Amino acid sequence: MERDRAQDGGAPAGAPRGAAGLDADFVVRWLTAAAAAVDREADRLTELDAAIGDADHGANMRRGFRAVTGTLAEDPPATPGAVLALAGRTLVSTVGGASGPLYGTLLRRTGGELGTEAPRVSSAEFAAALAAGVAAVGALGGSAPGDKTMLDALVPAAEALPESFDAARRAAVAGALATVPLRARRGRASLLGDRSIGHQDPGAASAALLVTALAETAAEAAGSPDD
Amino acid sequence: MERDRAQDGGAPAGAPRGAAGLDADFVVRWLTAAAAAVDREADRLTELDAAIGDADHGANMRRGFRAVTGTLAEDPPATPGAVLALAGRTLVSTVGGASGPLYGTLLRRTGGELGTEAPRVSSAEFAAALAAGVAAVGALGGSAPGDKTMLDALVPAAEALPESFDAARRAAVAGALATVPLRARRGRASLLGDRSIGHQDPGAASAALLVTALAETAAEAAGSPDD
Amino acid sequence: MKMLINVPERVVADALRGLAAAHPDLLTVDVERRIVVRRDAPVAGKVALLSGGGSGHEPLHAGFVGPGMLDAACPGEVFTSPVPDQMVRAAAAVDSGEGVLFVVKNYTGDVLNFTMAAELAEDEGVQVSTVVLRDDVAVSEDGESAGRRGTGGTLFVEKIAGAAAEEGAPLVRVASVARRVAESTRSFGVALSACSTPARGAPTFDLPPGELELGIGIHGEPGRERRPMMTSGEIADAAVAAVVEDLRPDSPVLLLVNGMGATPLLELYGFAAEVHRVLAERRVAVARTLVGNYVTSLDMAGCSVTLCQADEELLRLWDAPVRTAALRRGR
Amino acid sequence: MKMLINVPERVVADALRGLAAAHPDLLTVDVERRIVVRRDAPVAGKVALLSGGGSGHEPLHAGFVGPGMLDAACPGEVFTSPVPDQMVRAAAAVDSGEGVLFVVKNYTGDVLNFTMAAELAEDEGVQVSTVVLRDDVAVSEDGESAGRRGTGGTLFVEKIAGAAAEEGAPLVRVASVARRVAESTRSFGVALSACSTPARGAPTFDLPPGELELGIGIHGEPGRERRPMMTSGEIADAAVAAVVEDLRPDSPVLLLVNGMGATPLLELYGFAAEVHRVLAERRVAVARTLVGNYVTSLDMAGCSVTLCQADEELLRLWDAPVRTAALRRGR
Ligand SMILES: Nc1ncnc2c1ncn2[C@@H]1O[C@H](COP(=O)(O)OP(=O)(O)O)[C@@H](O)[C@H]1O
Ligand SMILES: Nc1ncnc2c1ncn2[C@@H]1O[C@H](COP(=O)(O)OP(=O)(O)O)[C@@H](O)[C@H]1O
Ligand SMILES: [Mg+2]
Ligand SMILES: [Mg+2]
Ligand SMILES: [Mg+2]
Ligand SMILES: [Mg+2]
Repeated sequence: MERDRAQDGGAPAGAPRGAAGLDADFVVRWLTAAAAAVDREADRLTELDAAIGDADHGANMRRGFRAVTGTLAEDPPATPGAVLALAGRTLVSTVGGASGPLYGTLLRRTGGELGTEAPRVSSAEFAAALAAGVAAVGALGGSAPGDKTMLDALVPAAEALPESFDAARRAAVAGALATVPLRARRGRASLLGDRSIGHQDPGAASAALLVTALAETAAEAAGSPDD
Repeated sequence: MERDRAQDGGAPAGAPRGAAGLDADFVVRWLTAAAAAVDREADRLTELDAAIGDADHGANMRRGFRAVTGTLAEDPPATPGAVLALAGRTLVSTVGGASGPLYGTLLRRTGGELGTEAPRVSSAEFAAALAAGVAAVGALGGSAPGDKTMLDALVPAAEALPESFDAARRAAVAGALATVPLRARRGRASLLGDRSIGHQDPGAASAALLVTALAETAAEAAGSPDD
Repeated sequence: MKMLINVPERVVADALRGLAAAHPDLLTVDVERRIVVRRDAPVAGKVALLSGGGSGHEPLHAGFVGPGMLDAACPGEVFTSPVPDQMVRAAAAVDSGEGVLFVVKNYTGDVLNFTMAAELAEDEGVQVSTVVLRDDVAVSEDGESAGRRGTGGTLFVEKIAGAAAEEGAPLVRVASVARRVAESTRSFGVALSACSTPARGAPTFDLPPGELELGIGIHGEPGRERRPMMTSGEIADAAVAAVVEDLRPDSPVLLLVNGMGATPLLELYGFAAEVHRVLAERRVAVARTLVGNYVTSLDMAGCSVTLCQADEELLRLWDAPVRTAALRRGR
Repeated sequence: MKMLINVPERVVADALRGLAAAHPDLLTVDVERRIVVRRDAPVAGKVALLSGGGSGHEPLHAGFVGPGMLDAACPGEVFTSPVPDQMVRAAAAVDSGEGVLFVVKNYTGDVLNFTMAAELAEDEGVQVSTVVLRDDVAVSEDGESAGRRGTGGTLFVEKIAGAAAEEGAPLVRVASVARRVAESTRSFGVALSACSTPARGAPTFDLPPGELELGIGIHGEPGRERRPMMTSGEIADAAVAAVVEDLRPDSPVLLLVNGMGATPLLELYGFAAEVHRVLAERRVAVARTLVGNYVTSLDMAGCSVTLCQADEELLRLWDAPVRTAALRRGR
């Protein structure tokens, strides 16, 4: 698969130009775009979950991300780390299910790595923080890539992010699709044994949506340096 | 509607020839034929009951008439009156629902009218007894012809029986079909109000089967005088 | 329609075997003769309560046999009245000499079979009194039909009259309490889907996806009116209106929010909230609420609302201890 | 699929309103925050029991809140674990200072959310102990999956540990009783039809007319194996074999014959008879039997069998008084 070359050291290509890295507004726009994508794709996520789970993943994610945009619209924190931490707490408090604590942990830990002080972080710092967030998901869920979970999209995305946002997007999408032939070893789908084979994991699909929204937000920011 | 003329006084045409009237064996054969007809048509009766009742009339009648043939095969009484009374008691004890007490009363009262002593009764006596049985059904059920019940087949049959067994059969069949446009005033179907219109009453349909079996038994007996 | 059964002919017998196995402390079951009797019957000095009817309405009636409620239940075939032999034998088994109250739902079949049974039991020296339930307001009492059906109200009669009997009231008194409850009780039912009897194996009527039936009974029969699908709140509006406008209660009521069998408890409690809302709007005070699948129609989805206008005495008897398979308190 | 609801988004809130309206003597319900609490909580000197999980399994868990069983229940969205905020708040509401036992069914979502909640509650000074139910033998414990699900066995843990708490046992003891029950309990479930969640409005999986699913859980998920339709007796053979061969009981058992929601009680009692037959054939003595819809999957048709090997103490605690919406005895 063709990959973009990283353009400057560890900083993802397509990151906001001109400005010194990513600010709170960038993260808010990412999460808002993610919420829109989840809203749009909720039925598909639920259908995927119906096949090998309990048909609620779309509803869960929609409920959580609506709460996130609501909270952020009300009182947006000033730093990217604080935005992510608040969004993560909101997911934990509103999603439930397996995905709530897992996505909540992803954002909280990513935010925690960035700290609540820095108003801007570099793309490289962001990539490192996200990698730590993804690792925390694996630790909480006792899961690893290949288990047919959201990690199959998140781990490759985090690995590709230092290269470029778009590489992360492509890795996430590819990772999600690659869950189809897998036999689930974690989460509800694992209870089906071999019958989980042949279906895309809903959490991997939603993870691909989130990473896609990230790449698109980055691309937009790159296209409008004065934003 | 064309009707057979009565051939000799009040005795139904087609009655057993040669022998002086109807004996216990005749009644047993009638009820056996009726049981066979009910068995064959049980699904249709249940379907009729499904439309305006509770979808059990076929099962009820089959259960009752199987019990009747079982009891009669075991230990058949010696007189037609006693056979009918036993069959009626058996229906009461095995059918349940509305049709159990009503058909049970029909046979018990008809048998009671004939008495348990006479080994043979004339066709005229039989017709009179059956009319009394039918009247008892109306009294027990508080119902009359036109109410869309078994009486819509039984009453015309009893009225035609003095003429001939076959006239009774035709009257019963016509009476059952004529229940279609009626609005039920008694029994479960009456709870549907106008929605009972347009369906044949299941009890009228089963009554037509019983009268048809009677006519066929009489015709057979007439055709084989030495039986 | 798939069913958890062996063969259709044996469903009632199988259920009775299960009932006997599950409740040996409570019941004696004669599977062959289809009689369910309170373990310690006859109870000396106590009037006995006996009910019965077609099967398919479980836990009614066998689930209500035990101290404080019924002494005996006679289950018929599915949706088919039991036969008089059952009631006669059961009456003999539970009569302590104080007499037996027959609790009968108003269906032609039940009324005819119980009437025959009462005559036969009295011939055998058992004193019998009968109360007939006609609580379903969906049927009009204009003489142009078999009259109002007995449905959810049966539970109130069996519980309250059962408590009176347990207290030692004589037959005339138990019967008059039972009639008082019967006269103070009204019900209205709604079906979202038809049920399937084991014998038929298919739904008893067609109910298209976007429609429901208002004014159903408990035998899988279609109702009086078919309507486009309604919300829980709209159904509560319609059901409560029908009941309240007929009963016109002027004192607090007992409320039964009853499931028809296949409606999840999650939905039924949500419906109960709407029923409470409508009653509050109509200024009807609710003294007690019971929510559950008590008077059912096999696997029908739907619900019914029953109100019983209760004075102090009926309320006290409703609250009295009871120990049965399906309703239990204070024991 | 027609449902007795207002809008899918509000089913849980509506049900909680109904629960509050129906059981004011028993429960306090915070509809907004989705917490159901025993009316008289916190009970001085008593360890509190708290459970929760996705909605759609009613009466589990809110129907088991009351003296002798749970102190609080936290219902999530349909088939979705509740969020930690609910458990933390409920724990604070019911803790008398003696600590709180979390009763958790082994699903990734429940375990993760309860684990977070336990940490947060302990930060707030509440002592928390957790028991995780893994009673469903249909899932293997080979590490290649999330492990055995918690299903019907939850009822036994909540009732028996609840009785121990009511007797005044300290947290370590209540927790050890709960674990003993959990370890002595196994379940197996069968679906005749899929259920429909309000959000989706259609069956969660396709189950053709002539087939059933063996080894299902309680979330409308397909089972481990699809088979041509079986009789009640054959299903009992399969379910009891799966449970008994895993549990290998050598003393009398508590038996739960549980309906999945839409299976009529008539069928369920018939199935209970077959379960008793198979247990007798396998020389397993049954100390107590409970038959009913207790741990359900919305409108799924089907059943599950749960056995709990009970020693004298567990049996005594099982028989102890309890007063909840769905299970009541001796009060
Ligand atoms: N242990 C785990 N580790 C990582 N991801 C998991 C784990 N368990 C479940 N997931 C993810 O969560 C998704 C399901 O989320 P959701 O449907 O919202 O929750 P639930 O399974 O509780 O209904 C799965 O598709 C999977 O990607
Ligand atoms: N009051 C009545 N008088 C005469 N016949 C009646 C009366 N009520 C019901 N029936 C007859 O009984 C039939 C129904 O019998 P069945 O289905 O076996 O009993 P049930 O209605 O109790 O289910 C009706 O079709 C009708 O012909
Ligand atoms: Mg899910
Ligand atoms: Mg019928
Ligand atoms: Mg019937
Ligand atoms: Mg879920």
